[in-house]
Amino acid sequence: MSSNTHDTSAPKRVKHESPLNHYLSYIVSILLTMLAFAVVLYGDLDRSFILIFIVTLGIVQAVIQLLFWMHAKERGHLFPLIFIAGGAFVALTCVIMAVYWVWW
Amino acid sequence: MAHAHPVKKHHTGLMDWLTTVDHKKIGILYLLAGGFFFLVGGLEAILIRIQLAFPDQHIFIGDSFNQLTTMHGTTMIFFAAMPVIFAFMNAIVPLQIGARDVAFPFVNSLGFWLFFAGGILMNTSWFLGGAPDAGWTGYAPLSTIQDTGWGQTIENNLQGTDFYVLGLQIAGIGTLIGGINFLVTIINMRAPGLTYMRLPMFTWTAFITSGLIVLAFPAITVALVELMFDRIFGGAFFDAARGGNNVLWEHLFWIFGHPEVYILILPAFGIISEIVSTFSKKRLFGYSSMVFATVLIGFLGFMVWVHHMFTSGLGPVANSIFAIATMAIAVPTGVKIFNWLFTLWGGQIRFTTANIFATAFIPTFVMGGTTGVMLAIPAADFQYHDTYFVVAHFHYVIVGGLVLGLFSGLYYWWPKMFGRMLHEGLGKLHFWLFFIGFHLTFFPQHFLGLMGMPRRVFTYQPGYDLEVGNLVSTVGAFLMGIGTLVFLINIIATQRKPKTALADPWDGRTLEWAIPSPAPEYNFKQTPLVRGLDALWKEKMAGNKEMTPAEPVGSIHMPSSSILPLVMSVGLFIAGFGFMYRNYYVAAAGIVVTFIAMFLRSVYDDHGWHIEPEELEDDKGVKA
Amino acid sequence: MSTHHTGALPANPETATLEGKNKVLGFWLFLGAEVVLFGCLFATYIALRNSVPDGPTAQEIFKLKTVGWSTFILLTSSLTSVFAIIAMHRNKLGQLLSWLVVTVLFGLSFLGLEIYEFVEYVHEGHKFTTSAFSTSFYTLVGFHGAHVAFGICWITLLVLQGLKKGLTVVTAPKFYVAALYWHFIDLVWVFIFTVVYLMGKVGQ
Amino acid sequence: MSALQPKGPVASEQLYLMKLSLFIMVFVVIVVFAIYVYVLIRFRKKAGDDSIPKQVEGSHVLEIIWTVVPILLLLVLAVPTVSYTFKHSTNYTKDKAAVHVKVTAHQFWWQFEYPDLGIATAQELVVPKDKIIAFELVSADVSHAFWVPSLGGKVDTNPGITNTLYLQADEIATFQGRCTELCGASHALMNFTVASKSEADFDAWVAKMKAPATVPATAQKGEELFKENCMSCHAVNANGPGVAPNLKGFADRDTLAGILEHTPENMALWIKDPQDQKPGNKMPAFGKKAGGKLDDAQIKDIVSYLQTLK
Ligand code: HEA
Ligand code: HEA
Ligand code: HEC
Ligand code: CUA
Ligand SMILES: [Cu+2]
Repeated sequence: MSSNTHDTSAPKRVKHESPLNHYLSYIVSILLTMLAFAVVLYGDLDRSFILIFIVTLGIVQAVIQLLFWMHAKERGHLFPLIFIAGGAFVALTCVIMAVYWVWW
Repeated sequence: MAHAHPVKKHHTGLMDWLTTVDHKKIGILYLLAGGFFFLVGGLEAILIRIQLAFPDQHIFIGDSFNQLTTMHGTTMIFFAAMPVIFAFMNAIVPLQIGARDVAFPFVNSLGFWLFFAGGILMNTSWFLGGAPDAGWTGYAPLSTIQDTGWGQTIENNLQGTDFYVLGLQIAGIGTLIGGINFLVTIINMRAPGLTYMRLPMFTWTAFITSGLIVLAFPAITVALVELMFDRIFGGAFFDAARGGNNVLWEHLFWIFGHPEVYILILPAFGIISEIVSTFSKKRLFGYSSMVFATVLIGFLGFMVWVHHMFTSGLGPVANSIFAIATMAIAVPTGVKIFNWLFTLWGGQIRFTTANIFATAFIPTFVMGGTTGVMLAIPAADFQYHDTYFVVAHFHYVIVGGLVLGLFSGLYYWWPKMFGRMLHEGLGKLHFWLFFIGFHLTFFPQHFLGLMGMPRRVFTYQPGYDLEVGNLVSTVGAFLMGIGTLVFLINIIATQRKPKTALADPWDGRTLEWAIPSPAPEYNFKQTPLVRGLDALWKEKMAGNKEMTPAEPVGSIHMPSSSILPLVMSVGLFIAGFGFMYRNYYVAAAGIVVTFIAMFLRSVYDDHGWHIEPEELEDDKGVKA
Repeated sequence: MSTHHTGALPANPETATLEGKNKVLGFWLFLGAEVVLFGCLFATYIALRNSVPDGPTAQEIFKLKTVGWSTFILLTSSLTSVFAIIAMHRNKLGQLLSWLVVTVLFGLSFLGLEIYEFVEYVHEGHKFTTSAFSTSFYTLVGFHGAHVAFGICWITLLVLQGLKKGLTVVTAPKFYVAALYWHFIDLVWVFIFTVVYLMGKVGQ
Repeated sequence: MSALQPKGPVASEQLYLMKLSLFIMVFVVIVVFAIYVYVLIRFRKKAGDDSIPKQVEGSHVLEIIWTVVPILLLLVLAVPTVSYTFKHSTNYTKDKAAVHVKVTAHQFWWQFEYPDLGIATAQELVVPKDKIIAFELVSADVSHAFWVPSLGGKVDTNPGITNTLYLQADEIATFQGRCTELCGASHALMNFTVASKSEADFDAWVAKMKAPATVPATAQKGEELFKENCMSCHAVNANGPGVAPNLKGFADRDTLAGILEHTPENMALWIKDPQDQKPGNKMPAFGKKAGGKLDDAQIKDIVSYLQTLK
């Protein structure tokens, strides 16, 4: 596509990303996971609270990984985000359907 | 720039078509295959109508009738309508956005061959013990039950639904990657200056439709996988005895199925927008609200699927919520209808065949849409559901909407695709036969439904006032058939004439009319610079003869053709048969073939080839 | 543009060419479709997870210890694939490929654990055909497992290609996309251990 | 059989909704048609007129009008929609005043049980007039749907899931019912009837169904054959559901297998080769020609026995 006009040859400042962020998200992920396991194994709490709690932890962890590890927070990720969000929306409708339908 | 690239490997004849990665040729392939399946599906419809012409006939009864119905619906939706839409997206979208190619030419060709393999696989069922017979909706457990005991009329029709499952699965993958291809093409490959709010309406609808494909097709993939697991590996998804649930299938099918109907209709909306605006010589009225309405319809389309399941027993809460959401879609759709009417308003309307089809679309679609809103009332749908009223509704929106739109697009873009103009007189004959036939066929069906005729029945009893309506309906179907034959004659007659079509025969407004007809292999000699909505019209009004180029003439990079997409599809085709006949060696062999082709594709980089400036067609003839 | 691999590699080699850009974007869209795919599988599982007319229930069979290890392994493999991409951005082919190999090894051990787990379950009478719960369980978790297996083959192939072709604007998008895929698998697993195993343990 | 001629409150209310919505839709269609026809006539290109029309971008006023008016129309429609949706989904299965019927759909016949009365019948549902009939519906095999257009529609029967529905008949009459979910080869033939009777007639019917069958001497031979060949599937006293239609009261029915006229000739035809009448149904053929083991005389005996099943 030599002639397509998207300008890609503009010099970009070479910037090395630091792995610090990635270590951090790794540690956070591990912590969130351990917390979830711990609540289920040892938490003597209300059942529905546990359910909501661990699902929330899962979502938080997923968002962190999406943003940091998959670089979705960086520029130029508009359409990726739209489609992941769109997918999540459809997936969520499916899940809500299943939950509604089993519990009502 | 062009150092040491191989020249194009010139395949000719059949090999050229089997290996092509040129989006224009793939578009033609989609059109041929889709057109073929339209004839097959239409023939099935005619047979359905013959059986129902009079009460108590014994031509196609029991399972044979169910096979006709199932295959008619499935073929028309997946193997006729979708491919013809893809034909237009391939042939037109890259031209409308001023691109030389699509983002993934190889994937594009793979998408075509997968669809074709799936379609052929499904239709081989006719010769291999009987076609699928559980309706195009394939409701479980009718579709999972494999042995219905002594009573099977067609011997051992156990495999039928396997053809449905595997055929749709293979074709579905093709459609999904096709959708991704068009999204990326439209996002990344627009000509300079072509901002989103300057995109031609057809490209917008192709964009949203592709988005819907990407988000809706995985649902049917999952549904089909579950059905396949139940049928082939003894799974319990839909087996009530083991805790399975048949309503789950209905949910998954319709989570896909409803967006699917908007996948079908949105491109037709786009086609109508282009044609109405061209032939009234006006810009599209309310362009931005058109865009917004398209997006909104796409979005709402995901939240209404339960309206197909009002009678499944989900309860009044779910039914009410989905009823309101469904009705809401009438609003953006109405915006479109009125925008078209006001595009025509004050214009200089020319009644070419393309525009006759396009303007006939408007009232017909409104009739179908309004019966849709009637269906959206759950308590009333308790009466309509699964009757001929529903059949009438969806043929009004599909045949009176989508199919009229597609015919309109064919007359409009035929010169751009083939370099020849279809005959206008024959075109008008085609229109009148088809249009009158259409209303004769489907208008009486509203009343048949209300008078108690369920759908998917192979007969009805005399004495309930159903005779006249059914007979009229059958006569109408024959008229539609004759109309279609006239169209075929038109094509054949046109094909024998020389390629004399002008670059811009209709006084067009969008970029595809700025290049010769048919479009050269590289589309644009120089990428055009876009300065506004209706880019070509804008230049014409500014007194320019052609588009302003955005780059100097240079050598043009082209992708190499490849046989691998066909090989991959054949691999899956073979694997499909392996699964159906429970021969896992064959299944494995087929998959291995596909994987080897994928491996080769990954390992050997395609460097493409170049067209040098001196080889470019001298398209001085192009006038803006 | 596809042939500009003379001289230094640009800072983001994966999106330096239009082909690369297209590939990365196209892959993201594919992941959007995968979200729906797994969403539907999750919905199925959630709807059927308590439908056990016969055979063991989730609470009876799940062993959180194996799952904990699997989770740890997969999470770590996701981190190593991040390292691979960082190495790629620094134009260090050797490091890139080594990290990918490490990732593959983690993936293999995850897969090994999963197979071991499935075999155990089958011994306990939790077969694919036992109940709607078991069918939906194996389908959901198995789909994820199949994704892992595919990823392992894919990345292995890329490592071999990397050895042969080096790091160019043609190969860089492939590495990048494979890493995205691997992260996505990890992300799905987060929901699997939450929804399938932890919620299964909590009971209905 | 038409939904346009309601014979009960549910169907009447549904017809009201249909009319209301039709009214709104006709209004919409007329507006569109009017603009459409005007535009096509008024703005066709005249020969020789090559002027370029004004390139109108849009009009906010117009666009607001055609967004707001449909919204208003839909709101008008939405209110009765929601209220009747709730109303027609009311669950009367626990209501003491209602008549309770459990419907089980089979490929390709209907079984009706009256749990409160302890009787079961098939193909012909009998109900008292002016009373709410509360249905519980399930399927024994694939999905079917239970529809009596004159009384109101319709609900699916799913295997393993019980749905509810209520209907009521205002007249003494016989109504046609249909299966409306594709359920296999003879989906088209899965008809049934609903007979509404006066309270007294209904009670008499119940009493008769509960009374034990008396077999006249002339039918003894047929009874023997029936016990030998048919009893494994068909019951002849009304107290139990089964794998085949309960034949108690069969002689009083108007139809045979839901689709055939109730004549001795048809009965013989049916027993000889049911597949010929209803492709794919689950009753084996008994006639010698169709591979069964009964000769014409035996079948005749059985038919005369069947005619005694009052
Ligand atoms: C191209 C395909 C297509 C399209 C565009 C539509 C459009 C719509 N459909 Fe249709 N539908 C189908 C294809 C389609 N449908 C198919 C194939 C089935 C059957 C599947 C099967 O079971 O096999 C079906 C079935 C179906 C049902 C289920 C019926 C049943 O099985 O019981 C329902 C119920 O709500 C429904 C509703 C609608 C609505 C509300 C719209 C709306 O989008 C229509 C909106 C348009 C208008 C309303 C007209 C223009 C608007 C105005 C002029 C503004 C003013 C209008 C008002 C104020 C009302 N459709
Ligand atoms: C894109 C979708 C589409 C299209 C275009 C059509 C087009 C037509 N359909 Fe329909 N139809 C469906 C989608 C579509 N249909 C679906 C989804 C169902 C539901 C299925 C189900 O219940 O599962 C259905 C069901 C359906 C039924 C109800 C069947 C039943 O419930 O039992 C009927 C009955 O009249 C019917 C008729 C027609 C007719 C007469 C046409 C006509 O418009 C067709 C016109 C075309 C022709 C007549 C072709 C002419 C060509 C020739 C004659 C030449 C032949 C030559 C060769 C083959 C070489 N269709
Ligand atoms: C294997 C089971 C089986 C056996 C044995 C069987 N039938 Fe049937 N029969 C059925 C089924 C199932 C139907 C319902 C068919 C349908 O309508 O789809 C039926 C329907 C009928 C009907 C119509 C009932 C109605 O309500 O209108 C009659 C009459 C009948 N059977 C008579 C007989 C006689 C007489 C015999 C023995 C000679 C017999 N059957 C043996 C299964 C059986
Ligand atoms: Cu039972 Cu259709
Ligand atoms: Cu719909």
